[in-house]
Amino acid sequence: MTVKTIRQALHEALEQEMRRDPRVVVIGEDVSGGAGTGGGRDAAGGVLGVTKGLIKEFGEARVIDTPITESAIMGAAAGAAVTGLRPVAELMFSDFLGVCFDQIFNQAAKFRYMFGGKARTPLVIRTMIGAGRSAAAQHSQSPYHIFTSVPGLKVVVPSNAYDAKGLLIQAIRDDDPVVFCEHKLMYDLKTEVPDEAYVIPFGEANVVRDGDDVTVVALARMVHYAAEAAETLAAEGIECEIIDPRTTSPLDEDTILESVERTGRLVVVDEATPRCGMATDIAALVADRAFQFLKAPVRRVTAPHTPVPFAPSLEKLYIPDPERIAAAVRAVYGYGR
Amino acid sequence: MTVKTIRQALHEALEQEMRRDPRVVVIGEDVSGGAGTGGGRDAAGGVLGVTKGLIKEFGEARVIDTPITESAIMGAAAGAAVTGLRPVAELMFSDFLGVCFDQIFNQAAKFRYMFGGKARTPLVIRTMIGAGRSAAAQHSQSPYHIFTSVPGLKVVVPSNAYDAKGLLIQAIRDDDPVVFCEHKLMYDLKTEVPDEAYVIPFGEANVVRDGDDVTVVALARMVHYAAEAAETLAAEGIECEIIDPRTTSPLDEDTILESVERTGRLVVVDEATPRCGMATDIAALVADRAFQFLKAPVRRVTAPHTPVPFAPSLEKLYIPDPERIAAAVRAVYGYGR
Amino acid sequence: MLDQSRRGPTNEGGYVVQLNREALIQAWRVMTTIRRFEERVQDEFSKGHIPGFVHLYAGQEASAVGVCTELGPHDYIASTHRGHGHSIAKGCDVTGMMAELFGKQDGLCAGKGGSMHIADLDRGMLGANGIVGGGPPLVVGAALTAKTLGTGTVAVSFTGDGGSNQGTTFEAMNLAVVLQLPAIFIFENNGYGEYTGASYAVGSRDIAGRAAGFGLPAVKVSGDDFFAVHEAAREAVERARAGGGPSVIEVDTCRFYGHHSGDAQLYRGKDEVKGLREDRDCLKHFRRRVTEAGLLDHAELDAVEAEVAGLIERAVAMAQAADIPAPEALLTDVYVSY
Amino acid sequence: MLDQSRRGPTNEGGYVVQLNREALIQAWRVMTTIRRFEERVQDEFSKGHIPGFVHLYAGQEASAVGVCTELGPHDYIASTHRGHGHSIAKGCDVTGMMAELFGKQDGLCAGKGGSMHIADLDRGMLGANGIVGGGPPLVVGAALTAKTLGTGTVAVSFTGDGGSNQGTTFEAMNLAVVLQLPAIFIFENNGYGEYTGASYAVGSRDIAGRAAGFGLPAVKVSGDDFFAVHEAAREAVERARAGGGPSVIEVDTCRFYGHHSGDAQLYRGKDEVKGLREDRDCLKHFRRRVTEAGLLDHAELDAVEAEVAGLIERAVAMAQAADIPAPEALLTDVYVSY
Ligand SMILES: Cc1ncc(C[n+]2csc(CCOP(=O)(O)OP(=O)(O)O)c2C)c(N)n1
Ligand SMILES: Cc1ncc(C[n+]2csc(CCOP(=O)(O)OP(=O)(O)O)c2C)c(N)n1
Ligand SMILES: [Mg+2]
Ligand SMILES: [Mg+2]
Repeated sequence: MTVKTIRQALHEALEQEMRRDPRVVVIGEDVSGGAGTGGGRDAAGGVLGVTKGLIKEFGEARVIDTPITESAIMGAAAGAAVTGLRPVAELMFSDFLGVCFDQIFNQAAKFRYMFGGKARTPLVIRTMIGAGRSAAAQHSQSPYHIFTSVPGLKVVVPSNAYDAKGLLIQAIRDDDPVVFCEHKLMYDLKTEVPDEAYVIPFGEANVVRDGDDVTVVALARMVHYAAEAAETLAAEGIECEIIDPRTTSPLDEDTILESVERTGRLVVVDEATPRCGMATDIAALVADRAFQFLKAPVRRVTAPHTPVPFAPSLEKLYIPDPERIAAAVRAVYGYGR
Repeated sequence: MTVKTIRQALHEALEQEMRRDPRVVVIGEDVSGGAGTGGGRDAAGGVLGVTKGLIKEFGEARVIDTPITESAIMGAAAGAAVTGLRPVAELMFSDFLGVCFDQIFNQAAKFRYMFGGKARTPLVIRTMIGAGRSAAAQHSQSPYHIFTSVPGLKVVVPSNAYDAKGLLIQAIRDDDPVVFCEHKLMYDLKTEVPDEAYVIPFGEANVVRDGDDVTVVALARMVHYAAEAAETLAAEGIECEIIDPRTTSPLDEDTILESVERTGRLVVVDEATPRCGMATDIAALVADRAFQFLKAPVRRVTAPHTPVPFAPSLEKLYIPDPERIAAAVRAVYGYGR
Repeated sequence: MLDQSRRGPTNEGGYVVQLNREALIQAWRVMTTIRRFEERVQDEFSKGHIPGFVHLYAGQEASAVGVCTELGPHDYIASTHRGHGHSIAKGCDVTGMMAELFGKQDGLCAGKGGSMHIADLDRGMLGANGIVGGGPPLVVGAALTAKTLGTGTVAVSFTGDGGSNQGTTFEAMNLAVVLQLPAIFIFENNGYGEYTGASYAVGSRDIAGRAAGFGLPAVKVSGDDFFAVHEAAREAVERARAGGGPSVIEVDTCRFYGHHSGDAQLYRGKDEVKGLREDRDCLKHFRRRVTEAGLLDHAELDAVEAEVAGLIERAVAMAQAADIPAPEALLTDVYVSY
Repeated sequence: MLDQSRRGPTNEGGYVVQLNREALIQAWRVMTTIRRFEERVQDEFSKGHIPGFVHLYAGQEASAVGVCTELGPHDYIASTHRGHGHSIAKGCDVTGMMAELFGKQDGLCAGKGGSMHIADLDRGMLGANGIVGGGPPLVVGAALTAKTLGTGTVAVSFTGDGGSNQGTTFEAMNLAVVLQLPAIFIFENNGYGEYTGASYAVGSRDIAGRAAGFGLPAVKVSGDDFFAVHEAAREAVERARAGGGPSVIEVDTCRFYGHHSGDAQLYRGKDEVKGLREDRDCLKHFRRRVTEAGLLDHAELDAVEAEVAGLIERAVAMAQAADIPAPEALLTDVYVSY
């Protein structure tokens, strides 16, 4: 057991699964880098270094650099998955889903159903989400709500290195297409991570903090902001129960519902845009199935209904922060008292 | 004032706006049809005949047939819109968004914000939604939730011919990009439609039926199923207030909230899939802003979390029907009594 | 893998006899099966027995069969919305196909896919596709599997003239070239994409020429001539199996029906279809070639036709008799596990 | 429209003097402005004064300027993530650009877009683009506007070698050919798409050859030579304005910095950049050509450089001094009305 960053945890998961199963291949733009250059291969290892070094051990047959051609990458990965490989395809930024979404949502996600249960599509799509790097409107989005809405896809949104490794290994061993979302600001985040391979089952939320006053469901990077807010609130005598769903599809509805049955109060924190998103999804779930326990309005803390602005000063206002989360919790906590 | 089908109403809207403004052009696959064939032009007029005949009056310069090339169609329409035309682009089936989504959500929708308010993108994307034609998994979807979640887009989901004409004219005159969703089973639906041009402002819901017991928000074709259910329920002494939002972005929140303030009970009916959809969006809105008035759980009647099946017997089970809507209303009405 | 025993003695020379008697009879059987299948589907569709949309392949048989004759059970193909012919040529069960079109539980896809999603992975059929241009990237993937696992198989995409203009198709060709994959892209140019002429929608002189620019061998053959298609396919498949990378074949063909059943075909020239059926029927052409060359005689060919007629008859009867899917089927097969 | 008075007497012949003195000095001024701008941005970026990512254009100046010299204020261009050079060449205000990179309210996009989204519609600059392949379809649209309204303008897309493999780019070329639009597709082949060589990612021999297959004139020119780029652009623009349809120009060029500022450039050969700066500097090349031909002298060129240095200096000072956007700006400009 050693302390590792999310980057290391992801790399380790890939490395261990590629050793374990020769059918696992990595494909994408610059997953090794340097193809056809004077500097030679492995010049990149992904734009953030997650796949760096894999080509040395597994060679170009299994660490496949491609042109800039997302539709062909996702389609090739989907086609390879139904014919015997277990591809881990990289969609560098989730914002690029617009140039390849068909292969993901109409092809890979629907094969099994359209073909009457005959297809298996063990495909993992690793992709980057998140604002906070001044990467502006086309490199900062978190469209996991779009993937989550697609029947046939599974969606993972890890918040720490331990989960990242176990969930990625599960994704690779899973027989369904999985969209694995990595937050661009969290790659260097460290936690204790076992050296050996292990899996974290999908659909099992992680209760990050226990509390009886207000349930706070938070995703990805927001889990950490929620935890910060919880500290402040604890000092004020408000105890938050923080739930990190870890996967949005399948969603661990029971853990969320049981918590709200106890607290009667819910705040959902989501870095993504507010309309038809995960925050509305979870709020609607609770407004239906835990209504009788609800003591206060279900509040959502999300980004505004705007593209992600470039200026750091504006981007800071765009992203939900511990203060806004705390304010929402206070309002919900104080409601009706 | 004559009775017209939705098809006729849409055609009339296009014809009148094209006469009124030479910058309005129609572009898409087979919007006229017959290009480069022995049979000659206007062989199609759109797969469902909405644009039939336009080329006779406006010529090829303004009724533009394209190859099968959705990314280029949407991109060309977006690029034309910011440079002086007011294109009405056709995305034959909304299911095809996967091959052109980037030009819609990263380009057209974000120009104005990314460019600091300097751009205007008067673009209309007409597209077909809906199950019920045994068109199977890739020709039956209703992904308006995806469009609605995108800041910068406006989304229209008309339920009758009167609204269809007024909303399409508004869409064409609107200076923002609009996704106009037409349900493939409703083109022959008739209502009284004024012969002259008129607009219906976006963000103004239509209260289809008044009632004090349960609020039912329904979209597109579901408005009619909700009305059927309401008839049955009225006979049982349950009065539904049916709200047709007509546009999902902007959404007329006030009309929905005011109704729930009176009824205290809400059922949302949406033909689309259940996760991160319009049903969750509206349920979450009410669970936050009308919580104190809620007397029962907010129920959602939607399609299941599955692709659309081909077999008519299964497709019938897939689509929400008046019986399921009535059952949900009864449950909500009976709750706590 | 191609069963070599099906090859005729090479010293006979000339491509007509690259296939021996058995192979020729099999090709005739498959082409005839496709033609009768489609004629019957048209018939059942107009009677309202088949729901949804059907896009018929009649007229293009030589393309699917000319190519698939060179493919073994472990080779893959991906098809289009007009997928019945490719499916039959790749060995899909005709009865299961018919049942699928009828939306029945015994259908090849348990009634969940229908005409536009017919698939049979066990037969190497990766699926018809409702998305124009959806198939080529998938074929790159099947070819990637073949190369990575060293299976020696090839993957073939069938795409139309309309689909040749789709970005996904262009990307697939480039990626196949970059990775030097055993992928073959067949472009069936039947002159139309829906109601628009290929001469309008394909900006370049032709599809093969445009494809050649991508850096892969591209030829254009007549789809009226089974043997021309077969010979081009044979070369492309051999090249692919030998590690020679991807190829393109443009097949100049024609469809005898509308874009979909029920299409009024206003875009057709006067008597166009009549002319096509007279002059460009690949079945007639095949019959003439093999009988004139003395490879097969009319009696043999007629016998096969009779056989096939019975097969289709039984398929329809079984499809009609079959049960509709159980209600539970609505919710199954979305995930392997969830 | 191109200001004809900027043309040199045609009887002088030879393309070098297709441009008169004023035009040559202007070209030099713009190329120098781009070079100094990028050098300074690199500097400010490494000091941490510029947030986000910047992709520098230094080394490729002759491409943007060679092409834009032929464009008037009402012609349109669409650019890429590497958009500073194109923006300056199309006449965007350098101070506003610098302020944008700094994320300030006075920025060309009010600080909301940043380097990857710099745009100025009043100058015919349709925007840098964060999506590789995002620009070409937009240019088809701008060209469609020109043709439909008969404005006589043209639209130009700048795309990289990497972007040449994107499906959207292929589709845009085909649609421009089909509709015979005044669109010009420039492919700046700087040898790399991020950290991958163009020789690997472009499956065909070259980009121009592949494009030619689409049915439009495609030429390949050296981006080291402003005059070669300009001459090719002149022909393409004249053809487009005359209704002759779209063209492609592949510009063989090189970038002096990494893919983005901060790129370790492990993919570069030893001393590669050093060699490029020595042998393939389009500014040096321009200076040599015009001085040897006696069209301009060193003093004139130096004077322009001094001017430009001052301009950049002031731009940075103003950008630094400018205010950050007001908090309310977060929520404005999403819609014209909502
Ligand atoms: C992405 C996409 N765009 C449009 C359509 C609608 N559509 C279905 S078939 C077809 C024509 C295809 O033409 P072609 O590729 O020549 O195949 P053919 O029908 O001639 O066999 C079109 C436009 C679709 N299914 N998918
Ligand atoms: C659709 C998409 N895929 C990938 C990227 C990431 N990316 C940004 S620039 C770039 C390389 C582009 O190469 P090229 O087109 O040659 O332009 P250059 O950087 O050389 O100017 C890549 C892969 C992106 N921004 N958009
Ligand atoms: Mg065709
Ligand atoms: Mg490049």
